[in-house]
Amino acid sequence: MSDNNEKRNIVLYVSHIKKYFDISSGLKKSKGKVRALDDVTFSLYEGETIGVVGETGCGKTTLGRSLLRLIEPTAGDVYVNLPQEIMNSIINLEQRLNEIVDQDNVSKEDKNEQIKEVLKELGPLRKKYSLTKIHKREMKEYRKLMQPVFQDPYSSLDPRMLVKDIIAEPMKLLTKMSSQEIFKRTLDIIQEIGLSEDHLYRFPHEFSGGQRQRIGIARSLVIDPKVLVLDEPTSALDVSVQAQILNLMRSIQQERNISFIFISHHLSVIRMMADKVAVMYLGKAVEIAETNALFTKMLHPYTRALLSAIPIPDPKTKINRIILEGEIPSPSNPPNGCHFHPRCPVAMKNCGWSAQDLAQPIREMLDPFRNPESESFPRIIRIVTDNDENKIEIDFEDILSEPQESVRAINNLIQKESRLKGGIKFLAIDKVEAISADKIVITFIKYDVPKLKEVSKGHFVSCLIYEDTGQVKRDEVPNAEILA
Amino acid sequence: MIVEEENLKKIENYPYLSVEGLVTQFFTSGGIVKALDGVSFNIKKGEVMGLVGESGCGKSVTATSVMDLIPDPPGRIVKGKIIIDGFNIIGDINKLAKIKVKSEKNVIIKRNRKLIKRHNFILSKIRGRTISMIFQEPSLSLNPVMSVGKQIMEPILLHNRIEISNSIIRRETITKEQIRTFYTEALKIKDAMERRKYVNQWTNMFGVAESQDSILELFNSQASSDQIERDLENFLFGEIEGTNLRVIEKVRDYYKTQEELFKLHTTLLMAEENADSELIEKISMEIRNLQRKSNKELFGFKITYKFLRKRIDIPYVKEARRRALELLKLVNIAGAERVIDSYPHELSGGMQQRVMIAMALSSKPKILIADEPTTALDVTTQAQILELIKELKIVTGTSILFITHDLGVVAEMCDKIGIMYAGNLVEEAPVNDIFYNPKHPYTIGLLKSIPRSDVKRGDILESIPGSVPNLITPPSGCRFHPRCSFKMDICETNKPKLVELDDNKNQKVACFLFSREVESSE
Amino acid sequence: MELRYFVLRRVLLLIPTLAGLLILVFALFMSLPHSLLELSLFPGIPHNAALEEAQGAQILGLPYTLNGVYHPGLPLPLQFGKYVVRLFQGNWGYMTVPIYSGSVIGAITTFFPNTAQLVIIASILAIVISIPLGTFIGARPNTISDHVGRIFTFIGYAIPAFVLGTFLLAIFSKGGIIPIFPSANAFSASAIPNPPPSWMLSSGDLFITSPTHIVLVDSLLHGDLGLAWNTLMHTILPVLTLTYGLLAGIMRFIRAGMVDSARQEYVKTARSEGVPERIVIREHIRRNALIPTITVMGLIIASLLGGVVVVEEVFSYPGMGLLTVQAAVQTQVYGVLGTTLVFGLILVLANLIVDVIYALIDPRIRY
Amino acid sequence: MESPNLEKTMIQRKKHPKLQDYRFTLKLLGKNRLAAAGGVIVLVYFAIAVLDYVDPQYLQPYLNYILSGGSQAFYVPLGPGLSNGWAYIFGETEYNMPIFPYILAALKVDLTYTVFIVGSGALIGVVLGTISGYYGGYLDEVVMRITDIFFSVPTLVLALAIIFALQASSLLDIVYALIIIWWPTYARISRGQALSLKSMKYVEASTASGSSGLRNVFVHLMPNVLSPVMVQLSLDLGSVVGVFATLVFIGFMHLPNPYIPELGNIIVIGESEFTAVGAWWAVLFPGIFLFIFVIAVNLLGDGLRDVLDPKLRR
Repeated sequence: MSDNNEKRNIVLYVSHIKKYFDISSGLKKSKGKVRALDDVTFSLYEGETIGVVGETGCGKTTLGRSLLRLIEPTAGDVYVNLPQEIMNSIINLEQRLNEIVDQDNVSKEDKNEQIKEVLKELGPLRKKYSLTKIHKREMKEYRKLMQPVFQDPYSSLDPRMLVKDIIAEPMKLLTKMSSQEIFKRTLDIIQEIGLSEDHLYRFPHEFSGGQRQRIGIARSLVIDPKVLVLDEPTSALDVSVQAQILNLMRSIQQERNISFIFISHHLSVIRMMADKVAVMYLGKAVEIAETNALFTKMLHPYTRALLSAIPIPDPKTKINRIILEGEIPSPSNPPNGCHFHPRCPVAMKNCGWSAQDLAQPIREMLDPFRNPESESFPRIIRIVTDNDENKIEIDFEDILSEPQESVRAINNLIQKESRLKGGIKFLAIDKVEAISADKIVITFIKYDVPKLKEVSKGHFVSCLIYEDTGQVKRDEVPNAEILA
Repeated sequence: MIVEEENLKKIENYPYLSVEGLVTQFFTSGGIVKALDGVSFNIKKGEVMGLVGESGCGKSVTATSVMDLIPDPPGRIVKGKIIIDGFNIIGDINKLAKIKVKSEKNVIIKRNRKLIKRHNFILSKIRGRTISMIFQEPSLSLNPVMSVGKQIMEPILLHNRIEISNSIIRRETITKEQIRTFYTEALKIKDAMERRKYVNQWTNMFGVAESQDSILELFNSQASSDQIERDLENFLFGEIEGTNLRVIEKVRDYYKTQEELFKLHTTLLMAEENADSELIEKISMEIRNLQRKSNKELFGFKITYKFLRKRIDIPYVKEARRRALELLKLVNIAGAERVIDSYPHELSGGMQQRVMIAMALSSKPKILIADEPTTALDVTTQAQILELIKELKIVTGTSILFITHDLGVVAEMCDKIGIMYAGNLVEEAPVNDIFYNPKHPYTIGLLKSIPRSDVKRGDILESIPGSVPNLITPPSGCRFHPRCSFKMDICETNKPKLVELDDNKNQKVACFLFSREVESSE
Repeated sequence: MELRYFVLRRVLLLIPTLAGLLILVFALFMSLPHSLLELSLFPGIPHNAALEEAQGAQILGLPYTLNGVYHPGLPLPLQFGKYVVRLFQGNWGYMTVPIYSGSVIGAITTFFPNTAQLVIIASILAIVISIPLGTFIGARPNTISDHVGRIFTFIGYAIPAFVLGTFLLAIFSKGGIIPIFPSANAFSASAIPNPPPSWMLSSGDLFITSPTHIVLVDSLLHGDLGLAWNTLMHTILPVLTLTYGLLAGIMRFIRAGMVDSARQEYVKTARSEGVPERIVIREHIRRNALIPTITVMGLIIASLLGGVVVVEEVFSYPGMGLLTVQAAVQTQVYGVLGTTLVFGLILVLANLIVDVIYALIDPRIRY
Repeated sequence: MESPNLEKTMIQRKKHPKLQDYRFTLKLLGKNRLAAAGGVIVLVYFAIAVLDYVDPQYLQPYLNYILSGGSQAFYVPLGPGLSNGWAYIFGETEYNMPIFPYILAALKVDLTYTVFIVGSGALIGVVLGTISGYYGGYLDEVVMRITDIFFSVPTLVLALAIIFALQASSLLDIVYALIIIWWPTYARISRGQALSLKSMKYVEASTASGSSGLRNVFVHLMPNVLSPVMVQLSLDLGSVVGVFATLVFIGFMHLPNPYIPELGNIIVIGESEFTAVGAWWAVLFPGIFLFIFVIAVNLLGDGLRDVLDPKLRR
């Protein structure tokens, strides 16, 4: 399939798109930011489908809405349906920019110099072509190219409009067709999606869920878009109806050579519909790969857990399930480093363990009721976590009689804890110091932030346990057998 | 010996839940919705049965009917039997209300308030104790203005009063003698596990379960045996709170009479069902006597209880809270001490569902109905919850009625599966037969329309044409015939009966392709 | 902990609301014609004389000069500032109406307790009746008792207070069909012992009892049963009128809330756990039904306060309402503005209390 | 749930589908007997107001009175009964005035003003509320703070104060005052609705098809905001009539003539008659007319609320 891609045109290129929502409450504005969508990059060929998978709050819907500019993305660029030369040069420039930013062994000034140079060329192109940069007035031209299909067929059709008017709306707003032309087109499309003329003169509430979804598809198709953003198009439908809709979309794609961005939490549906898949977790794409590659050789631990969590409709197949601990963290306060590390079964010590993860475990470690070995310590008044400095300060009630002895004892405890299940986080402790008689400071090693990198052709993964070649760093990864 | 073995076998096959010919209808202004049309199945001890079907096929109505929780009005169980642990909970269904159908849209229902009161009384003793339920939307199923702990404690306080009273009384009347026997016995046991078990038993019996760990620690410490004994005595007598035992006894008496009343009422109901006039007479007499007696003896108590309920309940609430904490730990909630005082909106969906499960299991029910317990959750959370239910099933031995539209979930969870379509059970078989040897055209269609892992990109899914019919005017005969590709003439006029296959006694299908038996319609 | 912060935040939010209230009253003040303002400067003094007096006000020792009150030349914000300062100094102006003549502040201290007496009794009665009754009919929708209850509430909701008041007055007061209640005033002058005891302060139009200033309470506290009975008789008809409207308003929402929350899933959960019907209704359905009722409580209180105006007018009951009406009829600028401000303050504070109760009942809003 | 009437509505509906929808609404309303009764009563009231058939001979005495400057004798009016013709069915009030035609004339005045108040209030409120709900931001803040201010004083007191400030000299001034007071209610309702509707997917779909913000407000939001507003509007017809009559009853504004036909005013006149000579009918009948109208309007509003509930229509 990858050979085919060389000949096909890239119809959509999304570069580092981000959307942060301000958290505001009452009088105090902007308490922080919800990183709903945090730096996603991908490209889409003509007639191709990219599946976007993830759980609630992973940012897949935000991605769809940002692409359509229903909400203003915070940063990033989206290019759609440009002449191929322009598209290629833009992609080249964007990628070069990336490489420059990613360089490690260059000084800051040099980097800035190089960035400036690329931007000199890229800037005007962005301004002219990027959907996120152009003026709202010019958006109309692009709206013809990209259309959404929404999840809930009940809320996606205006209850006070006739089906006829709902389908005609995009034509009225985006084209200069006469009313006769519009009507003719409406008639054509309603038959194409499997309803009849009679249905045009009804209100949405008279239709079943599947029929409504057909109407929604008709509305998006009526102006011949190049890209459809399908946001969970079948998850509100029953399986038998879902099959009908999926088949319909399949045939539409084949006939019209449209590209799909297929957002869903349903992996089996994605597997059936998509050419390539992006797996998202807390606003970031953690793995992007061609469908077959992803489902046979998934790399990211989250992808594995996600895939293994789907119940298989076959009583004889027993899956080796990875049960993730805990809940998805809030995107307003995501974990450091790799967002997935607190739940990751194979997390390493540099995956992002920091003060905020370890305050509670350390408190428990020093709690004499849970851990009799820590009885020798005085009572803890408080534990202060310093996220910026990445350290923890422990204040004791009494002075430690022999600070150095206590430090050694704590180090021993840490050693012991680190050997227990889930003890990998204790390995992230760099050093323990007694800075005064009643205060101990624990500092952590610097964590690494994973980047989405290509480990094999077309297979991107954002995980520290892999070397550049896609090999697991065996000796550093605990429980590596899970990945086998 | 032989007889006993037979008995054992009987117990093994004894259906905890058995539903026979259940008909549930909703009398709406648009007409009568025939939601269930004669559903029958049974679930044995420890068995997990799955009910599968598309939305609007009557899965949830079945579940709510089994609990007799159909919202009335507009719904009503019209006919059938629901036998829970040997007792038909809707034996009096025809007497509760008289339904006169003048026309589809004009139905007169006359309710008998007195009997409904009795019916509710009996059910309140069965629900939550023999049978309980987990709902689909955990966020909607927990009372938003009540703390999680209070909600879990509510059924505990309702159903375990006598037991809690007994343990309070035992704790308060503990003697030195008893402590000494316990101490010497415990010292004799050398194996740590065994000793733990013994201490656990003892502490539970004497209502001091929360001090189990401390007692064990006492034994493990290096102090002299005299010292330990003194410590133990001090410790246990320190536990005594000086509760008014007379009041506790009164509470116990009150709940005991309630229990007796419940038993008499169920017997009465069964007698009424069998039209045994002699027994009816006798039992009614007994009920009247009991009520008179309790009115006389407990009159003063009932009044004080009404006004001083909060005070009297303090020791009970304390014990219930301890049990609630235990339950929360059982369902793997981290930080149970914190969660117990939080409100539902402060918890995530997965946590809320765990709380729901804890509530449902609070009185160790024999049957658990899980109505789409994971539909509203994410896949990874769903995996956690499914794993939990599987574990709990092994621990508690509960039978489960598992309702879902996800065939993957049933394949994983269930022993047998019932496929529902438009208010009928169209196929019922062990899980393997359903997946590898489906018979009913609907089952086949359903299985083919799910995107399975072996369906590759580019394949066309097979789908069932059309959609689920409107149940006010359901199709005649077999309700599936308008969508069925094997339709015969008989399907339009007659309704097939759910019968066992000739070659597989475990598999039942309602389709004329396999059997010509027609459902008798009255 | 969260509750404390919620209350604090809510109290802080009072500031803009109060500012808004002041702006509103100031806007009313400014929109009045110039002549009227001048006219009302001094109570009981003709227009021309007022102007003359204004010049020499300082000498006369009167608290206002024309320029001290109304500053046509100054920019609006400054005028507003001066106006607010004046309010805080306690100079709310003067008014002359049939039931009172003197400073507006004095009028408020005299008549406010009477109104408080009416409103408090009516509120307590309405709540005590409406909650159990609303629960009762809400628990059995579409039965006969429900229909009767609904008709009862509908009538209360629909009948304007002045119509009901007039009927009651016509039937039960002196000269009516069943003359058992007095027709005007908060108590009969004859019921006051002569000479008045020390806990009553009576001079001219002022009549204040201590310590609570509410006659009914004070007379009971001091054991003057005669006066208490007299006051009670005077309050019964106005209270009945007020209570009925209030009761109907609350009951309507409780019933709707009960019907709505009875349909919720958590009620099913409670039943599925074997919770007896009685407790389901009390603990699960009703508590949740009170939440929507409390959200509309602000509006209900507003209509109650409006009702007070009408009822006091109908029954000639000397309170804030009658004061307002008479001030309006007699074109007493400061009287109207002062009473408007006081009614606004009462409503704003009532809303604060309602919000706190709301937070107590519904843990979801104390984020 | 599928629409129960789906099969039936399958019939050809090419012509006037919207009209069919209204008919459907009416049909639903008709099923709710109380609401239907309320609707019929309201219609009758409006018919009276519109037809405006009051024989001048019945109001002549009072016209005479005004012309003559008011110097007629005072005597006990007739009680209710049919012996003097239908006009005297409810008896007389001051100056030989037959109450029945007097009430009919008053209905016209009351209803006209009420409809005007509610209509203009709703118009202002819906437009401001919907726009501020949709756009949010500072506009929203300002509009909501203004409504807050209006809600911080009891309606009736505020009405008194505003009428006072306007130096009301005619009924029309009361109308203006009440419009000023009434629009915030609608602004709040429509803002709340707009807030929940603006995240509806159909609005987003329309935006994705290039619809501008204002178009969204007027094409997609307003029609959907209208149904709760309609409910409130019908309920308010009752409360506004009540408040209007109350304000006239309190009687501090300078009416052009003291015998203007208005229900509150008739009750004022009746009250004095009643206290003076015990003419109970002079208070009772105008009171009943007012009361029945408010009840009818409330019944209709409650019925509308049920009928317009989209959950029920599905």
